[in-house]
Amino acid sequence: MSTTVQYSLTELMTVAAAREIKDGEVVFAGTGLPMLGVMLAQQTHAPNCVIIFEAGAIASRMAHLPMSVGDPRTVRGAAMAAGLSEVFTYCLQAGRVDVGFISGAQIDRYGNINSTSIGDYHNPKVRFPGSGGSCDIACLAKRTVIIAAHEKRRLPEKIDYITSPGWLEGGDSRHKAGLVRGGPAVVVTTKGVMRFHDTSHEMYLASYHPGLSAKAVADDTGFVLPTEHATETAIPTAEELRILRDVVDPERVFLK
Amino acid sequence: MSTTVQYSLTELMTVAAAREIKDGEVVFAGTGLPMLGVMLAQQTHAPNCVIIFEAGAIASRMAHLPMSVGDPRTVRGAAMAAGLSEVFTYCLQAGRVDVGFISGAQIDRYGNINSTSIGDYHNPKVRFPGSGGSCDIACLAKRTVIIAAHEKRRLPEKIDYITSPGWLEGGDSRHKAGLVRGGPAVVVTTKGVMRFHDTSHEMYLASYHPGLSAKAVADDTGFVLPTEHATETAIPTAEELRILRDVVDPERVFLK
Amino acid sequence: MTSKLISLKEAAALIPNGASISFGGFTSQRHPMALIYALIRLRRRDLYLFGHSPGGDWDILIGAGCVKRVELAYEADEAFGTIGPRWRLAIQRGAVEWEDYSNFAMVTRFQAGAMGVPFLPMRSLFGSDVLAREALSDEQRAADPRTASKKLHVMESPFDPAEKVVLLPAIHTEFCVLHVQKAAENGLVRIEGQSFADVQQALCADTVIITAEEIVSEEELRQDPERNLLPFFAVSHVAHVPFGAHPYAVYNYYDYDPRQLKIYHEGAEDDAQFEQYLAQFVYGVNDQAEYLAAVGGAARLDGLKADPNFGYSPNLKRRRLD
Amino acid sequence: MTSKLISLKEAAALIPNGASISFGGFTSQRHPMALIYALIRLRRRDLYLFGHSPGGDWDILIGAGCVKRVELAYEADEAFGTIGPRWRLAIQRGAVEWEDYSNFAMVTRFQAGAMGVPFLPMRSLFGSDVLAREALSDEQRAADPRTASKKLHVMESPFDPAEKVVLLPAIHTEFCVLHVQKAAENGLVRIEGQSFADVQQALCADTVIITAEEIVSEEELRQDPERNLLPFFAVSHVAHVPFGAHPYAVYNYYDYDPRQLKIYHEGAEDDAQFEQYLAQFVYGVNDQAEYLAAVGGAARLDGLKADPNFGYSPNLKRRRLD
Repeated sequence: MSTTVQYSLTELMTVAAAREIKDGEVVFAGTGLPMLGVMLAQQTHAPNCVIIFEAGAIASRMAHLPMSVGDPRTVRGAAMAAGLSEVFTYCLQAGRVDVGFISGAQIDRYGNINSTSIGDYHNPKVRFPGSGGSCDIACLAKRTVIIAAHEKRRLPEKIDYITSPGWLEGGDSRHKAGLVRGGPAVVVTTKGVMRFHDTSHEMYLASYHPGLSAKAVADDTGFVLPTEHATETAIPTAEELRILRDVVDPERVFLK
Repeated sequence: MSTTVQYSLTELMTVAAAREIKDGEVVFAGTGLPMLGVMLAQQTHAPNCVIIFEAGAIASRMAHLPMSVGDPRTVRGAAMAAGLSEVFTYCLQAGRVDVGFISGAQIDRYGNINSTSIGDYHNPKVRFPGSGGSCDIACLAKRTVIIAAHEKRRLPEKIDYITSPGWLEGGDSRHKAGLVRGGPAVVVTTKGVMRFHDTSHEMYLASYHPGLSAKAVADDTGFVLPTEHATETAIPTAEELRILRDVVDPERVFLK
Repeated sequence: MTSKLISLKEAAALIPNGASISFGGFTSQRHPMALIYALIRLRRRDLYLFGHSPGGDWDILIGAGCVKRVELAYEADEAFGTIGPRWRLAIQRGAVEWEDYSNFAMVTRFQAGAMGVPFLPMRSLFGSDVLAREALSDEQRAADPRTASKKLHVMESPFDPAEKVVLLPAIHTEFCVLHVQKAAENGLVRIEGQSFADVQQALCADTVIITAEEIVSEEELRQDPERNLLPFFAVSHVAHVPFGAHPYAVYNYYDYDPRQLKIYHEGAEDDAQFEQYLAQFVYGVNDQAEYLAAVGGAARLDGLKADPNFGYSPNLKRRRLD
Repeated sequence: MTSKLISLKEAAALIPNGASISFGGFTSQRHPMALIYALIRLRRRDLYLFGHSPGGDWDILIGAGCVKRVELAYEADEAFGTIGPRWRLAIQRGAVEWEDYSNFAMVTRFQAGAMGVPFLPMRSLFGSDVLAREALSDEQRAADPRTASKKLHVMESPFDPAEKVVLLPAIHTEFCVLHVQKAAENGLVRIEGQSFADVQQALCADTVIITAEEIVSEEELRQDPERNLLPFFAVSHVAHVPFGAHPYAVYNYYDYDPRQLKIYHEGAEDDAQFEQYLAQFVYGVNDQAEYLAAVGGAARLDGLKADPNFGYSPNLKRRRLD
């Protein structure tokens, strides 16, 4: 019975992310947990979702988990093997991507993400890889799903650099800035699942992971996180866990 | 002996056009006589010329004469079968096309061409097909070869519409207009071969076809055509005629 | 995966009077002629066409009175007919509204629409009347939101004022119809030979209709993902239409039909003869099967079949046809 | 047709100190690593790199002190190393000059250069610090003509003021080096699987150098003209370099090498260990053959060979390597 199911935090987060994908949607996937999520979704409730990788693979049907968006494994069963330009212009900018997965080192209450550097931009304390395609996915996908480690310092009042724009300063500031669509729909972290208020676009706690409390999650957040709508995060089903462990990542490339 | 060689006017013009192509050059070909010319050149003195068609065939090695730049025959032996965008941007606009062939209904002394309409543009007496790729070839090839029927009304003082810019008003007017390269190098007509003065870019008669005189050609031109450098047009060799008739156009699609 | 397969009649019926459309192909190849004949039979009116180098596909639609406005670079069958006769007459008679561009300019406009940007820059057109003059009036432009507010716009590069470019406005059409060699019922297509501007035209349309010589399995097309140029999720409908481009060629399938093109061009300059062509080959037949019979059936079509070593019919007679 | 074939050593020797370069590939695939090792052996200095998502190709060049300035979107080996360790240290130590863009922005810049226009528009970047902030100073930009006069430029569409776009300046490099599956001696190449931005990068370079797993006949590649993406007349030189992308993957030829990538990433954060990596795998070997022997020779490489049914090695162990 599902109540006795054993699962890891990574498995819980992956399942939560996978459930954000609807069948038939066009999904822009990134490396790591998002790859587990899209493959799980395609193997379970969303068999017709179209998985796209910015490096050029379109509508992949992967037999093995890729370790990079440029991985030869993403070409397996693909409808198209093109390049970055076709994916970014014809698919993403043209408005054909329903959901994009992104992550980062810092996230603020409006879902703005920093994956560039910590400290002074010109003399950073810590440098990260940079945007890659994250800024573009954040700007041009119809909605984004954000994956993050949940620590107070990683969810601060203000992030050091906006690599990937979320709802900016909330309200209609995203539209005013010149972005034609999109915005973050959900943030799946190591402690809970957060969503955004319809008009203010401020982040609120939608669910806390089993074993935690809404207050505990809010206390570990660097900004005020409303918790009044919070429930417990739905746990993985035995079937989801079986497919995740035996089909998606039997090698435990990303699963822990 | 070559002096006894019999040839048609089309054959004379085709050979004159073919001789404008140097070995190894990238050539942008159009329908009709230019196709005879580029195929003849590739079969004779320019085996390494690269023949490009705007519809998408790049570096064709045709076995049969095409009747259109979108003809399946242009794909035969081609290095690439792409589309108009790749040809126009990557090849033509990027400055990789050495010579382009164009033609038109009206040509002025600066090699500006009209292939759009005669009379009032909004209520034309005679409408022609329009630019097609001619304007683009005229603007962006390193040099152009113009093919035309030589009649006074077809070579007027002023043409009704500039479909394909030549040297515009002469001098540096072409550069001033915003064109980054190119310009007409030669005009091969039914009566002679015309070239352009190095700095004024005015057309002058380089050669008159056998049986005609420089004066006769000038008299059949609608503007003053300097003739002091004119000699007789070199006639085709027996080998050029053999290849043209037996290899390039045995079906007499364009040859007369 | 729900099938996108429909019949040719169903496909044509989707396109209403007044629709804006672009058709795939280039002068003598891969025009969706069967669908175009179906539109004429449906007596469609006021169509708004966008194209680069159409041929008889536009010419017969214009001649049949289906077209109100066009934006294009060229309209002819090249060596089979160096001018589209009905297009020429329509312009000379003031029967259609038009705007002139170059092929590169029109392809750039389709490319902009496909990429999802409002315009793209190019270095062509300078010094020409294609740049300097407009056929459509500001009033005509303002009255139809599908027509760009301006024909084009010249600007200096903000990165180097010495560099000048022309900006071409994006095209967005309500429909795009492509005729291709192979398609799967999920909308995945395979174009063989030149791709022309088919991909860009499809990607700037709201509804993409594919007519295909052959329906194949999606799995077969997924074997060579580098050969598939159009995302299947951008395709709305697929119809199986063998010889769907006749009298034009389809690389690897069949050649153009010089006899049929000769019949068309010999009569099309004359109103009565053109009406008779329509009566015989369009109105007088009910579907593609009857059309193929009317143009000569198997006896004619077999002679057009492509030789696999060439992709066309190497021994096809193109001149001095008896 | 004169042959463009040269040796890897000859190819590397063409690239002088201070050259501007882009390398093909994407994070874990098709980087011209053998040529990059050769550049390090030649002690090249002050290189100016342009890229979208490079990986260890840039990281080892930066670590070896060959690089002065970079413009990029991302530098890491993704799941093999979520940050390029030498790139991170170089930035934190102020050892290289850089400018941050997004992948789409850098690809748009290469596309503009390839198309021959000074810029291209896009709808991305709005609201981000990628748009708002510049890493390079106006002085640094003005001092090197290869750096765009401005990072980017925001403008309203002249066709509809309500539409805003970002213009990205074209890139032109002195060199582009691609590692591909197949090439002919005339410069015709065949890329299998994803093409990344290789075609655009090549077409905005003055000199294009191809390193290829296999040299094949031009005739073989001309059999499938739809599969050839790069005009051969844009290619200057071709070198035959089997396993030329190791430790990265080449679709249909071999997989990435998790062991070698682990060795690199375990030590690269430490200056001494990184120097030792260079001594063992770059300076300590004279050519590609010695390099392949140093990383384990046939015993290691055979395990990476691609299964033709997959294009990679389906049973490759990627974690918990003994």
